Amino acid sequence: MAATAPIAVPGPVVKPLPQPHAPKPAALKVGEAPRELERQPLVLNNRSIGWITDAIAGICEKPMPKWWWPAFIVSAGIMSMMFALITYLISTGVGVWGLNQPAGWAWDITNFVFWIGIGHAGTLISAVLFLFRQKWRTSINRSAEAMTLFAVACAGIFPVVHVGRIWFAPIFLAPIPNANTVWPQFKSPLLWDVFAISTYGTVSLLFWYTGLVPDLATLRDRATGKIRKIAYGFFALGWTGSNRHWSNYEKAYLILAGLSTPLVLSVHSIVSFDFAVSVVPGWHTTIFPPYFVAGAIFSGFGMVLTLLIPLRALFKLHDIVTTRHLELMCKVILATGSIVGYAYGMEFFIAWYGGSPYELYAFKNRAFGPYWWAYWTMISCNVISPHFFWFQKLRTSALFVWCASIVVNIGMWFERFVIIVTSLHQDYLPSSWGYFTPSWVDVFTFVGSFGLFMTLFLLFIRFLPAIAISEVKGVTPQADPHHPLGGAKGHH
Amino acid sequence: MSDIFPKWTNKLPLMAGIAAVVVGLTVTAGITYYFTPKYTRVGYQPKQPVAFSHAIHADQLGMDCRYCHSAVEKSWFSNIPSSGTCMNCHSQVKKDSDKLQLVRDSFASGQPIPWIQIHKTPDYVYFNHSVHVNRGISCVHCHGQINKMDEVYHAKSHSMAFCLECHREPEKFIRPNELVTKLDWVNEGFDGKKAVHDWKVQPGQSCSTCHR
Amino acid sequence: MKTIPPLCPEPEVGPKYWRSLDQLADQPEFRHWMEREFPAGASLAPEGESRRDWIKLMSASFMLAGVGSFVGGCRRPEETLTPFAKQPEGYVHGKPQHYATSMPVRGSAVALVAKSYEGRPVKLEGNSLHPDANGGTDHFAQAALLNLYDPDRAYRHTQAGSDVKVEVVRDLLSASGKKFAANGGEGLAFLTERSGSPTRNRLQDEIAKKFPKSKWFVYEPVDFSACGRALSVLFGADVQPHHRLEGARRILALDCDFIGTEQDAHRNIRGFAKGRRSSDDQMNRLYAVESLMTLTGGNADHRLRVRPTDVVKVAAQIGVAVLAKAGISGELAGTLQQLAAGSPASAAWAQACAADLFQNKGAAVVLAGYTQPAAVHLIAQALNAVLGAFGPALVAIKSSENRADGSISECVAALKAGLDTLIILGGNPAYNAPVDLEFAAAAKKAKNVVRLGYYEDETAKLASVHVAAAHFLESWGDARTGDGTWVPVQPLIEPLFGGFTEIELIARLLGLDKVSPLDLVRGTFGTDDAAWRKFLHDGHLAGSAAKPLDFSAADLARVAQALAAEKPVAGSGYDVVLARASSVDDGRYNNNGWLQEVPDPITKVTWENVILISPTTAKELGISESANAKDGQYRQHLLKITVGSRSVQGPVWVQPGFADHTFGLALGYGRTETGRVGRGSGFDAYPLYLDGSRHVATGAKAEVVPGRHLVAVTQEHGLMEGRPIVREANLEQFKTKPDFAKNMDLESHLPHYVPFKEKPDGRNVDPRPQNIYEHPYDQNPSTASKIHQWGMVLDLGSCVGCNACVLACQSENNIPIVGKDQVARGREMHWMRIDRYYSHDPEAVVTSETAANDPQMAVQPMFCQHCESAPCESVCPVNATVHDEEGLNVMAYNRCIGTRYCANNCPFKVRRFNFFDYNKRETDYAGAQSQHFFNYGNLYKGPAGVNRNEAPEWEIIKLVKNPDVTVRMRGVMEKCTFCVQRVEQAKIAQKVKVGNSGDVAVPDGGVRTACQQVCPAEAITFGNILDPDSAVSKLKRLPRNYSVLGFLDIRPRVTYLARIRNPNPEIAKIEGRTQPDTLRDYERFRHESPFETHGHGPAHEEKHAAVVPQKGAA
Amino acid sequence: MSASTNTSYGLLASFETPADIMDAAIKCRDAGFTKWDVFTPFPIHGMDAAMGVKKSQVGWFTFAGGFTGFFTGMTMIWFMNSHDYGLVVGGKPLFTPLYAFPVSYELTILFGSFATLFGLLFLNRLPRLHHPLLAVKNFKKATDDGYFLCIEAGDPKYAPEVTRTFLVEQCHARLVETVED
Repeated sequence: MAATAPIAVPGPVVKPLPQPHAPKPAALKVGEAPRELERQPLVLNNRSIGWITDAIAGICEKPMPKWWWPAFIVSAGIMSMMFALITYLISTGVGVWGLNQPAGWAWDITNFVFWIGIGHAGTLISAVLFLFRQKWRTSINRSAEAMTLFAVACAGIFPVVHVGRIWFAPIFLAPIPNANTVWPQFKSPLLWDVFAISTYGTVSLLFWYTGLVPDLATLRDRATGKIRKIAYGFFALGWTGSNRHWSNYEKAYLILAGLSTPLVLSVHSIVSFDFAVSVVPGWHTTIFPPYFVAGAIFSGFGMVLTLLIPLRALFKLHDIVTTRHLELMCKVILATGSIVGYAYGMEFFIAWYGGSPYELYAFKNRAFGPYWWAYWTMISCNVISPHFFWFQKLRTSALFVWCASIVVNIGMWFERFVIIVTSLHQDYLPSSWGYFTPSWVDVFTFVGSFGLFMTLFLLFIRFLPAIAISEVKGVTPQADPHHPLGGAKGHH
Repeated sequence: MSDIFPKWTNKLPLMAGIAAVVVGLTVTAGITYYFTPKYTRVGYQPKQPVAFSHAIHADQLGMDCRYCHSAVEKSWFSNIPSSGTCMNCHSQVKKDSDKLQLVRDSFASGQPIPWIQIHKTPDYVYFNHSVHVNRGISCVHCHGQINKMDEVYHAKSHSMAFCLECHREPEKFIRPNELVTKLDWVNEGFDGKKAVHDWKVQPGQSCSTCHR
Repeated sequence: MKTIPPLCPEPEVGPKYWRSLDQLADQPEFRHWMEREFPAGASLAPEGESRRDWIKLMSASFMLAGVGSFVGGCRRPEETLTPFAKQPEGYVHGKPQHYATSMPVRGSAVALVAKSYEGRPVKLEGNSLHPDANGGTDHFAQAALLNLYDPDRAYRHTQAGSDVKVEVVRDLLSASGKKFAANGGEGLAFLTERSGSPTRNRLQDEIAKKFPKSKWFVYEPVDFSACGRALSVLFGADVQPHHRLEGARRILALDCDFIGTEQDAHRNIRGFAKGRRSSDDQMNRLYAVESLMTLTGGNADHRLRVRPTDVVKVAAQIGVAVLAKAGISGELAGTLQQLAAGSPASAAWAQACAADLFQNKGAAVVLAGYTQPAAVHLIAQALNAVLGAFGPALVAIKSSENRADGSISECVAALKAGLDTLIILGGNPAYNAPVDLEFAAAAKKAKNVVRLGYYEDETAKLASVHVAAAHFLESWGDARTGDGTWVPVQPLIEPLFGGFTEIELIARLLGLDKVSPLDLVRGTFGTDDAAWRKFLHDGHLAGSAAKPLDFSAADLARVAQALAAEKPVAGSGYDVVLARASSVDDGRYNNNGWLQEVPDPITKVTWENVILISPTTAKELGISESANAKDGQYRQHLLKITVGSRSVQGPVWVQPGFADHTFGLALGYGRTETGRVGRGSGFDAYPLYLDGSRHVATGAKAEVVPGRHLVAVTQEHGLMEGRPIVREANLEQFKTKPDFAKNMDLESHLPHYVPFKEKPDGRNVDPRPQNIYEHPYDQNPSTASKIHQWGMVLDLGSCVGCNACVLACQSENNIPIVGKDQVARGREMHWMRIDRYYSHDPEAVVTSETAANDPQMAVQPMFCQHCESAPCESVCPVNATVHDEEGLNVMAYNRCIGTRYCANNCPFKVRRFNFFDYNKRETDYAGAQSQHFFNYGNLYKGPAGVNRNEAPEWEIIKLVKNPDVTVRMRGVMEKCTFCVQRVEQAKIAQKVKVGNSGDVAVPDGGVRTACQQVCPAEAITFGNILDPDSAVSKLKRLPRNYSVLGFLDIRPRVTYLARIRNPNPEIAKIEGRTQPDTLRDYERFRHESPFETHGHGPAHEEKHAAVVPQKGAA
Repeated sequence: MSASTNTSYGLLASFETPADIMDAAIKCRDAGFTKWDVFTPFPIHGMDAAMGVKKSQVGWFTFAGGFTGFFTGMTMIWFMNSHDYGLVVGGKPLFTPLYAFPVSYELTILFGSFATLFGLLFLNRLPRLHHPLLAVKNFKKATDDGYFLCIEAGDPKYAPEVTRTFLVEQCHARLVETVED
């Protein structure tokens, strides 16, 4: 059985069929598609279905590699620092951050929008690509969805703790009957946010979990320890792989993907309403919803790449997460990065064309005011850097892609910072203009959120299949009953 | 070796469903219990240092509320009478009663009597007695039938919803000014709607009415 | 059910500022504190009889606190109500009481009405019954209340440094009285502050009688008597000036900040604003010749910037021209001619100014500032005589002060000659005496130094006996206001710490039978009880104002003679001006947090003084960096200024409009012995304050010292960037288009296809664009009151920017101070701020150097505008800020969760957030953290820091809180409420009054907001805009009325009246300023003029409606 | 252990490739079995048709949930901000569907998603932690790379020996075992 084969070593090939294509075809042959037009297989080296199970489930069954524990301890330490700082914040006051009178929001909401943006790629990869029948999604969707959840968790922290009296927030924000008969105020985009983010978090969780159920069943059936058996068994809900179940399951998954797609688009639109609905010059912009959504996808794919490239290297998953996957994601980054760049330009144009001197000032101030450095960091990272992906050589270099994905993330953080802080710090009345400088608590709380993110992610790869097992199996030729590798006889 | 889950576990979903309903109802009830009457203290009936009976004074003897609570028409605060006020009568009536020892001591020494506060609005609520009793709102609406109480207790909820009830429909509660201390008054033919219109009673329902 | 369910107590909104006094008195900590603070077992040990006093005096017995914090137990604490055992006569619990009193200041006084709750004064207002007042006060009077509840004030009497009982002090005084009675007062001297108190004068006379050999010295470091001395020369009698600026149409201020830091500034503001408000040909015109950039200069129509030692030259130059026009020649003209030599003012400027003054003979007045030497004052009075100012704009009245035997230098001489006992009544000479007199060293020579002081300050260190002084709100006394009217000083509270008053101390020394201050004042007043009651009730004695001296007594020759003898010092090197601080005065308010935190009206610097220099001087000194905030904070160079052998060092502030070659230093900071508030604030400028030169030293040298100093300012950007925020025009322009202010900004540019609302809504004067939705007030009529809709108008024409409203608001609305560190971080809490904008026209030809150095200044009070369609409201997720039925944008603090979204979305940035528990936690006061990134102040310690609510001495300071206003806790947003507590109280009072009737509308003027009430300029009008006859409605109909950022269509209920400047056309030509610089800026940025028709906006709409016939006529 | 009872759950046949089990499923369908199922580690394309399974009804749950969500949102907002306590906020109308839309939209999706998941669980009668098949050791490959077909004993056409023969001979099952209940 392949179950004992180490994952690093290629498992046995099911049938000794010849490679579908010669390594170097000398010339095009009649009846054979040119190589360039043929799709790259999604799983390389003709791995068997059992090998896929072993490779993926093996990660969370075998002891973690040596780097896992140090990584986990460091991440958990950083996460604990964040919780300590949040305790400090709540016990002492929002003043421990660098906020001030014109800049009532700064790093808090910047971090929120940053994380929620990152949280967009997962559901997008899963849902939108699923609807578009992009089968390459199968090898990245699980980790991307997990990343979504963890990013939403990080994002959710900031708007919650940024309020002055957090102990009242849940009571006053929730529409529950009370003796004061005062209700939440539904005209506020912040309340829309509450609904959007919690819906997004919940639906993403449902979607992710729905996808996990068959894989949990796999883990259950492979489990040896009692605890694992009970835990995986409990969450697998008694999944048997019944085809009658699969039938409903596929339908439900499709529906969830269908629901998640407009959800993804709406969530960042609503986040952008926080700004677009206001009167602050630089915020009050109708372009924000599409611009924010594009930016979110942009940053989300950036983060997926940032995580996936080391992951595939560390767990030797090159056959499942192939270079083709990287390339496709780079193309998405290139496309969304261009949309973002266009939006930056269009903002300036409209500020000029709109004829409001206040608006025009706000944009001039962004580029040439006291925060010019933030603006130009953003431009270099978000507008210029994606264009390297026009070159295939760069798209296929994992190291370059990884570095570029980090640059994209930096740029997207600055984008939110620029939008929030430069608009607030100089608005209508020059008398109230000010300047925002972060405090150490701002900085380390943000750093701490990465700790939370990484901790959750490390736990995820420790205990759950980082790649959707059943879905990857489903896209292999061996899974096709009409394909020779699927056992079809004769009629090929 | 067998399946790790025994057969009864198949009932878990049903049990979980039932549990969810029960927990949900309990939480709702709990919230209703803890949050809703947060400031109501309905039923609070502490033992006062002097066993003063409103039933005797206000009902049997027919004293007007304002004899003792003299500031109620002038101030936001309806004062607790000073020991001197008690002694106006009790220097003549029942002047040797044991029950009145504390009053006499207080009057002599100047040490105030530590009455226990029953009705209290939160600190951020600026309730004003004078504007209510001068505009036809009776004591009874907020304090209940004090004139029937031997020991005063908290009769009404005093929650914001309770205040709004009347502020939204004052016509149901309003009465002529001279009747505000008649706690037994039954409306027979007084046209609340007309009074509300003629007196321009427009009680505020927005925050500033009570919170400043 | 007999018990309450165990509920978790609601976390309180803001700390509870006071609990039952009874409860307080029973707390062990408090008892402990009382024992510690009153070791002599003085007047207020809360036991037995005294306890009753305590309760009577501050009987806050019912105002129970929601005790404890939210981490406490889950059971509601049982609370008691402790009524009076015997109720005081006529006392209604819960009703505030008002008493007339007055605040004596330097021989003058501010007539006040104090509001008292449960025996505790909580707010001071001006006494509008006073014949020479309008109910306004200055900011010092507003802040004086805080001094009363200062836990750092002198709370004990000491002898040789150790605490003594009050009896010891009494015995000591009578013993030394007896001793000196025996030797005729040999070796006895008094050193007092200026006072016009008739009772003190009477006692001073008795001292002179009983102790004929004793000496009486009067000393004030900031002494406003120079003007009176010059006037005395003119009139040949001991007189003092009484300005009536309402009668002046032309004012020339010679380094005289008469609306800022001069004596009785609030009176001057009243007069000045009155002459300003008309915006027609009767409008006054102000020329300011000054070295510092002051409010007076900022409000001037023409301002000439000269170094202080040159003011005399300009004064003389104008004097020469005026005399020439008046045809007066002779000695005076000759002397002036000599003095005018080298005047920095252009001849044309001086001629034009003189001509204008002379043309308005009989309505022109010249004022000279206290920093200026006698020569300038003599010139000013001579000019007043020539210009016929006496009578209409200025009168000389008999001085209300007794003559003294000298001032501080005579006192030091006497000390050096040997004194037995020096009695120092008030003042702080050890800190503020001219430094070359070495007062402290001299005082040590006296055998005994008895000092009556409000603080244990620098002078207290010298005293062998220190007697705690009573606050004026704790004292009986009397005073005379600037016009000579006799006013009472009435106590509202027993002395909290058993302090003495000045007159009682003198009386005890005299060994009088009746020494209680009340008896002493009655002794002066007389025995007529009815008159006495009226005196106390009205707060002044009718008809007691001093009679103006007849002008015929004036003799110019005397002035000429005196002037000839004056040899004003010529400026050399750098001049140094040592000025009265706009916040802490001469240092007396150093421990007053409200004043420390109120920004300087010009520089907006808080919590300290700076060395003001002009941009040119900065360049000379090699300080290239302008005063721009770097990273949001001002880290200023340090400068060391040396005059002779003495030097001071402080942070530099480059001040536009400041005179070149001049340093401006405010006095009163850098105290070594002060309370926790004043500790470490600013640097001491007194080392340069010398007996000979006093306020202006010259020949100074300066060097830049390495290092930087953090300066906390409340306004970082001073230019309007061409935005029409303050809208202003010159009088001539205004006449051509009175509604110019409506023809500015984007609202005048609506595209033609934007429809206007057909029907006016009855609330907004200007037509507004039709929205897709009706306002709920119109759509759901039940949401709007048909009785009241509140609105406010602020007249920028009369507002001078004096800060009184800022402090009145702070006092009324329980606004906390946040400390220098927090101000530097941009977290000040003032609900009302006064925006100060500079403007200059780069193309203008100005009299000196660059235009940027001679900016125009405009001020604009900014606070919640109560927008009818408020952007802040719609973004609040929890309904914590909404509109009430009457148009107020209200904040429900207890609902607020503190998202700060409302503050972000406020276009005016007037919302204030409690970043910390400023009420509960002690701030760092003047101590600032050195950097933004790391912070370790008290506030940052959170729960580990000091909790004021638990520190017993804070029970005292909490008494200053207004019980009508919630004290906000951390995490809560707050802002101007239109004094909703006053609005509601007025409505309630009206309803209580009318009972069962429908006459519930509050009469016009029935609600006065705190800022309106205090405003000496009467620039603020509040009222019901539904009533077309209300004052506010009338003002809103004026063509000058406009909304700031009106184009946002948020319909602010606060509107502004455009400011009108009244320049002299001739000088305007010289200066090249044919219109205000802000307007010029606007035209340059926007390429349009409000005086030309363009676009489609309210102003045009109005024209269509009303001005069509005129078109036909034209 | 279910060995103590004599009742059997059914017959479990295992197959090697998707194609094999597809063939077997077609044969079972044609043989008229009703209580039988196919177990695969991933959904096999065309198996529904091969088994004759009807289209999934999950969508109806989604629709009901989504509709409820939207309606709940609109009603709740109208009730809270306009009907029960209409406060004047920002000069905007007490209620318009415009500002209520974002929240209603989110609730549509939220309720729809929950309904989908719960609909799925309901239709599949999950969770069912205990299942006779899960006790079969060989069946663990059903979530790895094994393909199984089970004909339940409750099927009217079920007859232990006949059915076993059918599975082995007609369907070419590699292995057929009896599953204890």
